[in-house]
Amino acid sequence: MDFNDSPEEAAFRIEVRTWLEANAPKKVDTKKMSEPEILKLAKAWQATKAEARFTCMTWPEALGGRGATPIQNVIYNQEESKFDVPRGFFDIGLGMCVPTVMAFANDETKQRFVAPAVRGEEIWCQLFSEPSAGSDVAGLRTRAVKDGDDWVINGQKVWTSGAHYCDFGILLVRTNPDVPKHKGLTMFWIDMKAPGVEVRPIHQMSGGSNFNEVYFTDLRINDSQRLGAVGDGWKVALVTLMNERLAVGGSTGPNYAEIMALARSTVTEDGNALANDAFREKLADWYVQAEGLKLTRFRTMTALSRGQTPGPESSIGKIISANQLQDLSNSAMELEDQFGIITDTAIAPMEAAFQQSLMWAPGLRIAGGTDEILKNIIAERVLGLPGDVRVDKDVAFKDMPTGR
Amino acid sequence: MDFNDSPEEAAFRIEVRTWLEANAPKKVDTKKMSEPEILKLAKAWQATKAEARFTCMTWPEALGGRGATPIQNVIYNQEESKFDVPRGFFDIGLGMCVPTVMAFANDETKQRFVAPAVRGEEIWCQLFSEPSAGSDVAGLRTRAVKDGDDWVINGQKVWTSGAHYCDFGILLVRTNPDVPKHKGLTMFWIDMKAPGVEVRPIHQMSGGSNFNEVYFTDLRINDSQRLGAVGDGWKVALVTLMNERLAVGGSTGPNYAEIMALARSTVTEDGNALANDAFREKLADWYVQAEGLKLTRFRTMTALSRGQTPGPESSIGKIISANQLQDLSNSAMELEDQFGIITDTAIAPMEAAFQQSLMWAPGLRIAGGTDEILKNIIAERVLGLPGDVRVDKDVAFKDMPTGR
Amino acid sequence: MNFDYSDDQKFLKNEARKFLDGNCTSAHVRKVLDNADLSYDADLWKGVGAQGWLGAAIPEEHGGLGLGRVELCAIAEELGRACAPIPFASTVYFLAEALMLAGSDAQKAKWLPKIAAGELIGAFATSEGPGVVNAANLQANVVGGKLTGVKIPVTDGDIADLAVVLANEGGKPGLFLVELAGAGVTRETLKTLDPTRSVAKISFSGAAAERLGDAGEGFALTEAVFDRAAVLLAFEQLGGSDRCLEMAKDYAMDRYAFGRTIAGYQAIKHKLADMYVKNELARSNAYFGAWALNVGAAELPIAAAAARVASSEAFWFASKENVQTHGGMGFTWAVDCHLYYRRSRQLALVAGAPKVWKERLVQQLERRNAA
Amino acid sequence: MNFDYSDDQKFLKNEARKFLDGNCTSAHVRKVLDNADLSYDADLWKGVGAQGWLGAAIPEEHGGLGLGRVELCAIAEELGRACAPIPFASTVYFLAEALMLAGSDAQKAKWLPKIAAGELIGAFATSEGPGVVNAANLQANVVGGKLTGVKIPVTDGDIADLAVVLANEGGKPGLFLVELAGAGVTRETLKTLDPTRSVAKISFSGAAAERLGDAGEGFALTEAVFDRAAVLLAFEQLGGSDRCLEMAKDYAMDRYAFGRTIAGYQAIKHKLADMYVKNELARSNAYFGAWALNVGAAELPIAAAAARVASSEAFWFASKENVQTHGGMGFTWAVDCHLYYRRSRQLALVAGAPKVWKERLVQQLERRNAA
Repeated sequence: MDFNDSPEEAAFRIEVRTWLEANAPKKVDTKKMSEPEILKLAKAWQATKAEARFTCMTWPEALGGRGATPIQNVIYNQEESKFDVPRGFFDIGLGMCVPTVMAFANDETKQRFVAPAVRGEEIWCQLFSEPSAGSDVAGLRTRAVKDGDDWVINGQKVWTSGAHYCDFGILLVRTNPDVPKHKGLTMFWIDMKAPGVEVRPIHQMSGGSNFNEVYFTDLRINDSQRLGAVGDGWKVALVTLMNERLAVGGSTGPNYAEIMALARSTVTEDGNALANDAFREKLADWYVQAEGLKLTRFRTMTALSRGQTPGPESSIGKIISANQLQDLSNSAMELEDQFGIITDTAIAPMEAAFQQSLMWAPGLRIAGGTDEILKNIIAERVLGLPGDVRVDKDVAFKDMPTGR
Repeated sequence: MDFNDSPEEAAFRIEVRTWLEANAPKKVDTKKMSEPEILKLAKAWQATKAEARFTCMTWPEALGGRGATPIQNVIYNQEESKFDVPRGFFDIGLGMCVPTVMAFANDETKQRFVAPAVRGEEIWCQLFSEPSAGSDVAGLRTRAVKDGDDWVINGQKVWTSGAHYCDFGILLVRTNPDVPKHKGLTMFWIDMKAPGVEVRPIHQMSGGSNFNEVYFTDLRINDSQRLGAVGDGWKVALVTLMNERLAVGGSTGPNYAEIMALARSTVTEDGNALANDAFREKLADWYVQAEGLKLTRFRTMTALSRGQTPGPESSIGKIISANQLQDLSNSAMELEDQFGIITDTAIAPMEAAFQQSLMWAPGLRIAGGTDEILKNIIAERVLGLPGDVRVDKDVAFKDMPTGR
Repeated sequence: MNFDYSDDQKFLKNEARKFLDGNCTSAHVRKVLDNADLSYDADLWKGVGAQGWLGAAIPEEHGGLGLGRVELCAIAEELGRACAPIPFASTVYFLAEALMLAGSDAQKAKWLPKIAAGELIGAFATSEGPGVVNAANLQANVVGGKLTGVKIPVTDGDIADLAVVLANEGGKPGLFLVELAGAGVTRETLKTLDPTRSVAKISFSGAAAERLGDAGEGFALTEAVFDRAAVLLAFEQLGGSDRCLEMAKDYAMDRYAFGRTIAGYQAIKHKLADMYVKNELARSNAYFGAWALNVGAAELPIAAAAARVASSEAFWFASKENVQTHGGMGFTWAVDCHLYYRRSRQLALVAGAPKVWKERLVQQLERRNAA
Repeated sequence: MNFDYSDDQKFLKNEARKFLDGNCTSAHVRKVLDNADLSYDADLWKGVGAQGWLGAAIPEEHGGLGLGRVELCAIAEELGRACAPIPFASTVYFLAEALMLAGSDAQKAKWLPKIAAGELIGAFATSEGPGVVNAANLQANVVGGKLTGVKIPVTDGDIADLAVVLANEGGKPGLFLVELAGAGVTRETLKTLDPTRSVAKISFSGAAAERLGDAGEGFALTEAVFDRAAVLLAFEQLGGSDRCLEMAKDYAMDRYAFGRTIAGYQAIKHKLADMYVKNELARSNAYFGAWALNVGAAELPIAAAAARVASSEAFWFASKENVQTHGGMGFTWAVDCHLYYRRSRQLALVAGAPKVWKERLVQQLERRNAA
């Protein structure tokens, strides 16, 4: 157990830091910028990183990476996080979609798409979830019907991050409703700008619109856009989803340090709210959880660096961090007492960060697997407990009972 | 919403109090007495109560009661609780077993058994649970085989309260293993002193032995001891169990008041442990739960007094009280710090009441329905949610998969 | 002993539900939510006035219906269930209760009839910044009948006609009645987590202020008003919690995953059972508070604290797990889950945070113990 | 960066498990549990000594193996898993660590070889009554090298040869070495919640006492020893928690209700998933503590507190929900669940209750913040 860099790791860290200092863009106040403006900055930075092979670092050199170790990847990310660079636009594409393309597309397709994605010129999204297929993704209803060499697609996807700025997407559809649900699915890649694709933002309870609905109306694509065999879509999707757990789960929002600062600045009759033992016990719990999660990620990195595949145990990250965020945000508002209801960023402490995270946390508990699904995953895939009783295994999809 | 007695209720309360003051036995230190000695006292007190019709009060006069209202019953219990009389030996018999006998036995049997039970001369126990049939009582294996006019019984029951001092019991057995499990059961009453019945105490993790195992070896009983039809045992048992929820669930062990006293007496650097805000918040939570439960029981009484049947909502009592007892006991031990490990009653604060309740609480979370079963009951019978998927509904008992 | 609503009270409650089913649908609530310029639903406010609810607990001599507080609790439960976007609590639980508790005969005679008639919106202004206001940090000050200071947040402060304001006068804390349309009052509507309930910052610079109750009793009176409001708010919270459980149940029964309704999975069943248990404990504590409030029992402070703690916890749990039960749909603006999630925080903070009430509860336990 | 046991450490851990699988079965633990006259398993103690574990972290010059603390953590994890009924913690985590931390060369040379050789049982005596001992209530007193006072409880105090005792001398708190076989020492074995670990009340009346470390540093040194012990105890707790999860899983897989294994019900699945999550967070915090202890990092106090808080919580949860998963069987004396339920409380209290450590953790956060 060693927290210090090995000599090689230390040398690499210096290399990274030096490069970042020379190349990272100047800090910009993105709060005042529109999304297209930020996206432009992000694309430029992605191109710079790709040039120096500091993106997709663990990929082979032929694909634009540098064959780096997972630990080198961690080191890069640790160092980059000290710079205020635009982030997040490429994670799903490069983390989930493009690897799926690389695994299942023909050579021509790969040559066409991988390099532009790495350079940030084209962005990818993932089109799996549907209104009636959330936790049960394989229950999706969007239909693709064969017509000569083409497929004609009709239906609706939902919760698609970034669909409004994405260029391409991987799309999971039902090609056969007469067989049990997992067996009638097929995966394709599509052009998000094609006619027949309509993107509509979802208005979230938090006020923002980070996700979209995507409607398909007689979208026509060629069979060459298929990824994997007809009817093998579920197997292809599992490859995509396996990469999801590694991509999702980083903490978003204030943590124990911020609420500690809030408490210190909250005047009470006896001094400040940080002197309250009940608050202090909670603070200790939050610290232990947050630190435990951070250290668990280090353990995962160690496993990676030993060539082991990090498994479903990474599911614990989001269960803990999302629930902590909700609890901590609520406690912060309670600290402020009546004042806690104010969300005016000019007036509320810390620019209303806690009020915002209170409204965001419920989404975090759902997106990328609900608390309940993640606990099922831990129970079944880590602990080896039996799956839930399944009534849908051998039923033709079209005969399955449905609700709303 | 009125907490005060109506004039009639007030008059009855005075009647009860006057009678108790004249008749309740003098306080005796039962800690130094053996169980048979305490039982003798309890039987004498039960006879006195029966004479004055202050037991089984809501039963009709013909059966030894006085046709009282549920509220009158509550008033009697409230008043009796102020006296230090021996309690508990007759609750299961008069609360669950004898009502079952009254509902299903022939007149001769009823005439033979009801009156002696009411007077406390004979005590009854309930023989349902088995080692492999706990939450799933209907999965029991004890067999009864017809032999002429008799039945021959072999098998084992477990968790039988008071079996070692009981005179009679109601016994649920399997009479047909070739039909689905609920359909092959039959109920009987038995003489606990008959040859072929062996009672062995269970050594609990708490150190005590409040429960027993009961073994049946070729126990032979006459068909006239049957309660209900052959194969109708499950329906009969449901009548018994419906009465259980009303009998079980009272709090056992220290509560917020006792831990508040402990905290006040625990010296800290700043004064005493009651000054600690973290402790104070917990104390408030315990009070709110305990008070909420007490008041919920009052609401149940109001429903009873309006002729409504109190339903499965009474399940919430034990979920809350058992978990609170475990949590509160642990917190008390933490207050004592290193000293908390000591269970010596002469040394530990409050004669080690908290340490004892810590060891007892796990049993409370299981006996009479586990937390998990009670939540299922609330979900299904109060909220009307669907039952769990059942794989055992139409399978012959003998073909059901089993484990240990 | 009788521990439930009476038949008459049940009838009233049922009538209230019918009225709100028609006049306070989610569309009504969303009209206020989605329009930043709208602080409340004026039509609903008028309708509620016409029903007589504003004066339900106001004596007949002052133009009210002279019913008991339990009847008001029944109405509150229905308002909470409907997530009503009106200044009912500020006007009835805070202002009217403050007047009935501490007002002079003249003050009662002047203001209570206006409240009962729906001619006046109230507000109760104590907070001046993040954290709990106390003797050491209270800044608002009255000199020669003129109030100076800043109150923030004041619920319904932007639409209120009359506010009760906590301020010092000659170094002694007191409550003061201030007409907000008068001179020396500047108001600014603030953005909050629950836009269906409006909140303002009010700056006073020499506004006319008339004392309500005795000099020096400002904090004691505030606590007494909070005790009364806490019981009534607990019923609003209870109504909201029950509604969340209902929504969660309805959605779960109708949502299918892996070929069966999600209401059949133990993760959902036990979550809903947990909601039910918390709601029932809250209901019992709230009923006891209603009794104590109604008969003016000495137990009111502890009963109010227990009711507030239990119902705040129940509504928080029910509102957040209702979102969770709805999954992705629950996180959308279009589905109503977030209305209750927001309201649960509004109600939990408007009379002081639950943690403050836990402390008050324990102080009452200590007092009872010492007695 | 490497955040796991090394291959050598894994080998050592595996060997330890094999040894304990043979020499510390539940029958061994129950022998001590069921016999009031037996304070520990002497055979196991000898065996553990023969394995060299007592001196694993003691330098070679003092007769130990001179391994790192991480190796000792690996052994601790296995001892916790096996619920070992021996005075290992008292002797190794407390006494040996106290000597290595604060002992003079002579003290180290005198005592460490005996510990490594298995010739000596240790104890660490701070508590004098319910609650936390502090500067204001510490009564034990040393005058002219003679100790007077009462320590209760002292884990392994009835079987220990040498105790470290917290006491005042000339008004200054210090630690003192006291040989318990000497004059002026009376010991009484006490009944405790975990009879597999013995506890005594020790009365000192003029017992010979030799200072360990500097005068006036008694509380600071106690905290420093507790920090070290906390990390090592955290591994015992972790071993116990893992074992509870394993037991619960094995039982649930093999227990049928309503025609299927109870391990397939979400109520059980999610309970076990919760256990797993808590255990993993505890493991990560414990590993960080092991690193800090091993390299003597400045982070040790905060790492130790986090490890202790996380592992105490994990073991409590796992041990009580293991009983619950076993249902009625779990409540019997015959099934092993209660061994871990008891041990979880013993380990949570022996170095001070988790709530005390939460406070220490926050103090460290404040210190870090101020720096």
